[in-house]
Amino acid sequence: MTESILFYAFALGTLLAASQVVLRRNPLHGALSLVASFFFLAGIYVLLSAHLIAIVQVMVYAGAVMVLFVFVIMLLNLKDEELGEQRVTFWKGVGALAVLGAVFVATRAALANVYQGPVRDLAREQVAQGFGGVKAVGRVLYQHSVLPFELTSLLLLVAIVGAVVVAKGKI
Amino acid sequence: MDVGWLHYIPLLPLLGAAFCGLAGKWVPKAWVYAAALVTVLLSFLVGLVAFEMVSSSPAPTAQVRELVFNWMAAGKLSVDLGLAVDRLSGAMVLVVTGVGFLIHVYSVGYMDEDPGYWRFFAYLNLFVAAMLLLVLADNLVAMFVGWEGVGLCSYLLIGFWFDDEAKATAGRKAFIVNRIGDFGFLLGIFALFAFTGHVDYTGLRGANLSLAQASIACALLFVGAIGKSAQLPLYVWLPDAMAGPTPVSALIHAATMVTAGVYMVARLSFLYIQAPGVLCAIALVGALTAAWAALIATSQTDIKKVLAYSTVSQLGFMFMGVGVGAFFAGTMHLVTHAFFKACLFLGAGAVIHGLHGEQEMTKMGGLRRHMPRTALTFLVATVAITGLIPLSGFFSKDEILAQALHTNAFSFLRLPREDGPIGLTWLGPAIYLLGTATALLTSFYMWRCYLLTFEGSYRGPSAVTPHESPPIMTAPLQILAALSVVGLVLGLPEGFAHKLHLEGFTWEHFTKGFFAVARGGPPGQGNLLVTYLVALAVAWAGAFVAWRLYGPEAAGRAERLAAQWPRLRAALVNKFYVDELYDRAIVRPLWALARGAFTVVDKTLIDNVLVNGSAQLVAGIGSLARRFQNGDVQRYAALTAVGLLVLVWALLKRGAP
Amino acid sequence: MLQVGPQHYLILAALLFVLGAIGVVVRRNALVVLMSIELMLNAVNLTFLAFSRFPLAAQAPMAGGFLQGHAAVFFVIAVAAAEAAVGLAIVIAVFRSRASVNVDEFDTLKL
Amino acid sequence: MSHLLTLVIFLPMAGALVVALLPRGEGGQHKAVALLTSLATFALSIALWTGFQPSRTGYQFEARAEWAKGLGFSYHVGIDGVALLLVLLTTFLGPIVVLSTWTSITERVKELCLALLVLETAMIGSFAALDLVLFFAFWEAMLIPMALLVGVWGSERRIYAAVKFFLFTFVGSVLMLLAIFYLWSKSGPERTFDYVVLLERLRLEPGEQKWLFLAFALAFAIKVPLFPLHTWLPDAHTEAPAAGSILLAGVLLKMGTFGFIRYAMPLFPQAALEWTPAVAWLGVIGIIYGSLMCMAQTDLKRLIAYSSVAHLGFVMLGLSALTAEAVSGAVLQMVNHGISTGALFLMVGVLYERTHSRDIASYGGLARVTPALAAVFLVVTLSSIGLPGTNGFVGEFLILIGTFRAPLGNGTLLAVLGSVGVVLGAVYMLKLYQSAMLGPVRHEALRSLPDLSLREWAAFAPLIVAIVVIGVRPGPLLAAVKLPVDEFITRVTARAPAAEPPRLPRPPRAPFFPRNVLPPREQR
Repeated sequence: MTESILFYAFALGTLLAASQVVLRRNPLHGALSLVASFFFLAGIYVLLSAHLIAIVQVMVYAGAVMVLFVFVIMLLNLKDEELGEQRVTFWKGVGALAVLGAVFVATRAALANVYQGPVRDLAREQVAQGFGGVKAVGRVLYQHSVLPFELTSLLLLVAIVGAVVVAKGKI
Repeated sequence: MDVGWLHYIPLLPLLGAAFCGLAGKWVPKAWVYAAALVTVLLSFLVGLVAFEMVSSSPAPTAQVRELVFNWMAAGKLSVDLGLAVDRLSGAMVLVVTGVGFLIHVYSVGYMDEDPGYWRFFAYLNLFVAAMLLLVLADNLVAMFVGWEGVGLCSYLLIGFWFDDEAKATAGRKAFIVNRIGDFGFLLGIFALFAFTGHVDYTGLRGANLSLAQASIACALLFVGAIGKSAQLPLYVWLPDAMAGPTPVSALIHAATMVTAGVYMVARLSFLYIQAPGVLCAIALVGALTAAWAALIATSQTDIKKVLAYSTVSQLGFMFMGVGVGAFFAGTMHLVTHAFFKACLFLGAGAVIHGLHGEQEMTKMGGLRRHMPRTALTFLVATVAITGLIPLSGFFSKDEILAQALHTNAFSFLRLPREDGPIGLTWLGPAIYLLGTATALLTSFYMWRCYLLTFEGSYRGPSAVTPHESPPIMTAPLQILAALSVVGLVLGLPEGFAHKLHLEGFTWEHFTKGFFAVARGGPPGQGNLLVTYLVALAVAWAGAFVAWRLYGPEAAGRAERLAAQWPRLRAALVNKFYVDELYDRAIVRPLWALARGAFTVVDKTLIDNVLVNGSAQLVAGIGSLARRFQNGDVQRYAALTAVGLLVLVWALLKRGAP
Repeated sequence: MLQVGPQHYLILAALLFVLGAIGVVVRRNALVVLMSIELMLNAVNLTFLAFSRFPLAAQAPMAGGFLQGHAAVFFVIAVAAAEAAVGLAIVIAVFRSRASVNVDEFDTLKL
Repeated sequence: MSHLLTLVIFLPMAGALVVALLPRGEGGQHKAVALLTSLATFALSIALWTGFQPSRTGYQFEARAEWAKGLGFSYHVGIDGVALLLVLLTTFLGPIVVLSTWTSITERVKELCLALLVLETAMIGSFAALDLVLFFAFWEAMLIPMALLVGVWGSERRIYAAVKFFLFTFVGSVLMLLAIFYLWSKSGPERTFDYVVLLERLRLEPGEQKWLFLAFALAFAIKVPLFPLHTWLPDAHTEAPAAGSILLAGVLLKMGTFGFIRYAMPLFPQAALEWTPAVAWLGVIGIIYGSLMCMAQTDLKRLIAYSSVAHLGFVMLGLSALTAEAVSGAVLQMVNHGISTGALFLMVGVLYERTHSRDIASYGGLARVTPALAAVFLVVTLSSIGLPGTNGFVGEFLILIGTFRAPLGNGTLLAVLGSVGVVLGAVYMLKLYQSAMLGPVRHEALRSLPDLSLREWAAFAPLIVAIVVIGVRPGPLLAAVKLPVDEFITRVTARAPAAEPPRLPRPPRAPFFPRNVLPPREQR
């Protein structure tokens, strides 16, 4: 019951904040809404017993990445007129409708063929193993996905170098 | 009899050519001369040994052979580079190397001042080598090598002074017209190979050919002879070939190369007698060419042109001889003609040399006083060719005419007619008449040539003083003139030779049993005396007319006569406009066709319409597709979303694959 | 309805994804587009986590069990961070040369 | 198992590696490495010649290594007599090509040497490959360096020419690739791309054969090039530098004819037999049409390019005549054309380097100024028009004599028409020679042209020697190709109805020579 209430509250918050991201004209408002949205999402993740991910979400996403966004927004310091007016062209409409349609079609199909079998709740089953905790996820990461994990470091390195090279005017 | 040294005959001049061509520019002049002359002389000596071997053998078809190496072998075809000396080729070898040597000697004097002398001797030696290969080859393909090789040398030597565009063009014309003939020759070889599987004479001799097969093959080979020996309709290159240095005209375009066609027909006599229709055509072509060229020769004023047309005409006589089945007569005329025509050409060369390059007979005259030795030899050779008194040319030419009159080669041929076939027995006498008329013309134009050049008074510019040539040039002339006289022995009538105990030296006796006999049988016996008398009368008549028109007392009769028939005169002077006709009818249309096809078919049709057209089609489709590729990322995203929608919908509708 | 099952999370993810996607398609501002992409990535993360908690299969397809979903999310976050860094760098670079962050003005790469 | 062939194939590639490691810049070091490598390759390939046993059937110097067993392709190389000659031709031309660039190309030398060496490996590999995938890989690998040669070091319209060359060739090879996959799918339970195995195993319906043959034939016909697919050739040749032209004419065009004799015809004998008349006719059209095109040209290189169309027409005519003489002649003619046309393009390169003009009218009277050059040009010209005693004659002669007696429908007519090409060849080549070399010196600037340098002599000398040696002693070459040619013919004509004796043209009007009046033939 508590879970349901929390879920609906977080979900509502997430969607509201996310819609602000899309609708707000000022990117700074959008960025702050996105931060809010990420916080709500972190809540949802907690509801899913993904404790580690929820923490990472707050620290990395809401913290690091969004700070980056905000920095850039402030760096560019866009004036109102520079933002230009928001035009809804034909193709944008088509695209938005198509997205809606695609997701709608997929979702409806998913709901129509609802899964009839027993739904396991792993969070309950594996409480003892610390489902979603640092230890459990860490074991998966380091035991079974160690190569992708190490490659991630490479990816980040490349991203750092790339970002520096691209953003710097002259090398 | 197989020997291992025959290949020296063509190889020695080839080595001489290589030496002169590669090193001649840098070594002293004397070395070049020595290399060129000695190799030909040695080759002559080797040839003499071989000739002695075959002529001392009692069998008329005895051969000295050498298989040098197997040239190519593929499938059923196997071509050897084989050489063979028999009575015919042995004699030819001696003529080629002998006359060739004399002309080499003469050239030492003639070309001494030309800076390209080493090149000249290289080409000349190369020619001798190629000609010897042509003569000695024991199969058609090897003969073809020599056949085209002499054509190449002819090309090189006609265009020897290549700075002159006209001379270079003349060389090219000679080569290409010869190639047209060679086209026939090649096809002849192909046909014989297809019919018999052989290309060597021995194999062909034993092969069994149907009449049609023999006719096709022989006709094709004869096309080659037409080209090489300058017969109607491919004779046009020979007069132009006079652009080359005069010794070349003497050696290649009078004595040796141009007679290759006659030689080939005689060599393949065993084949040609199987194709009587082709023989008939050969005789006709020969007779017509002889008359045609003689007519043109009467009105030329360039001394070398006169001799060139004379050569064409005499070659016509030779073909007349082989055409009527008298292979020995044709080849005998070949030999004697080599002597006196070489002498005439070299004499003309001496005149040109003495006049510093003047070739127009209108600017000569009275040269007998300035160059007596040349004049004498020219006179002897003129007598020989016209038959004024019986020297070599008289006998050989008359032999041909007599053989034509009595020939049996056409006796069984029939022409289809509505009211039953008619026989061709009248063809031999008709050819005889045409030949006799040509002999009249021959006598006329040769005496005209002699009179205009050596008699009367000098008409050239006074700045030029005619002078006699050095001994190195006159000595070959004298030898050749002597040969023109001595050559009469070859043609002595049998009975007469028997009385003089010269029987062994007559050509007829020498080649008896060598050539195949025409299918109609040997010629009938007629009264030789009659034909001799007719020939003498004709020769004297021609000489008399020439004397009347062009002699010292002519007083412009010739011009007045010409003025009465201006059209005929113009046609004769312009060589019946044949060159112009070929130019308009063949040469220009061909080039126009090439250019037209290039612009219309290649550039427009294939390249523009098909190739670039298809490229433009693709580009057109591309530019349509490009509308969607406007660089707007969001439109791409939108389209991706549309694609996603369609994909998801379709997948869900049909069920996942 | 009150019992929250996997479908609730999935519907939430779908809605979030739609919002993000619409943001990508509609907004001109490159920064907002990037942020919308982050939204879409989070929608995906949500599905991963949802299925990690409520697996439908009896047996996990990969070694490491259903917690591989968490590992995937971890990687997605890493990729998102990298993407944000490079993307923002590009935005800065483009802004330098074009003095604009509107994506519909960047079309020089077309054919 | 011998590694000699592998060594020959990849030695140029090794040289390319060395070149790649050298620092960029002037100094001739790249060209020196390229020259040495190609010389070494040639020396090694001599060992192929001496070790080759003409009396052995099958492929020699075979080498095989697993590559992708599951997919059915492997590294499998080996040569028969035909491939041997073409490999030798390639390695023979290699050093000459490098020499031709010595002073004429000074930009991007490193890349040039890389392209040349890689190209050489690809060419040798294509001739030696016995696996369809390997063959295709080498085949495509040739395309890139060649297109680069044209596109980077060419003259004004080089990009157009390079793209045209690339697209033409590529279109053909895509179809061939599809056909190769189809063959693979038909290769029995263990699928394979191995040519030798395929040759044994394939059992194809006539309908399949037809389409597969056409797919292969299109790829090769473009490369040959057969009329009317030839228009890329003049453009590519005109724009390419001398080195590119030599390789293009000398070796790459042979790829097409080699493809016919190695792949297209033996793999699909029935279809080949059905289509040879058409191919032969296209060959003859190519001979005459190409010659006519030559007559209309004013551009030196374009003229020689069109003459290639004519010469390759001879080769195709010979291959489709299906008699031992003609096919042997065709193989020999491939080599001959490589040598004489290679020499012609080398000559054009030498001239172009001196005058920077390809317009024939801008030359004239060079024989007076540069006698050695004119003499060499003459020899090469004579070889090109097939004068007996040069290599050109032997090939053309064998082709025509074999075609004349060929059992295929119009062999005689085809041979006659082909012989017309011999005449036309003399017409345009001698016209060219006269315009360029003879006559008065037409332009004052020509008077100061230098004659052949020692380096140019070094490039020409082997070609001239080859021209004469093959012309006089073609025997060993013909012996080397005898067995493969015989096998080729048996394979292609195996299921044909018994060969008809060559049909004679009808004798002209029977009554002209009534048989009954002929006297009996005399005994000789």
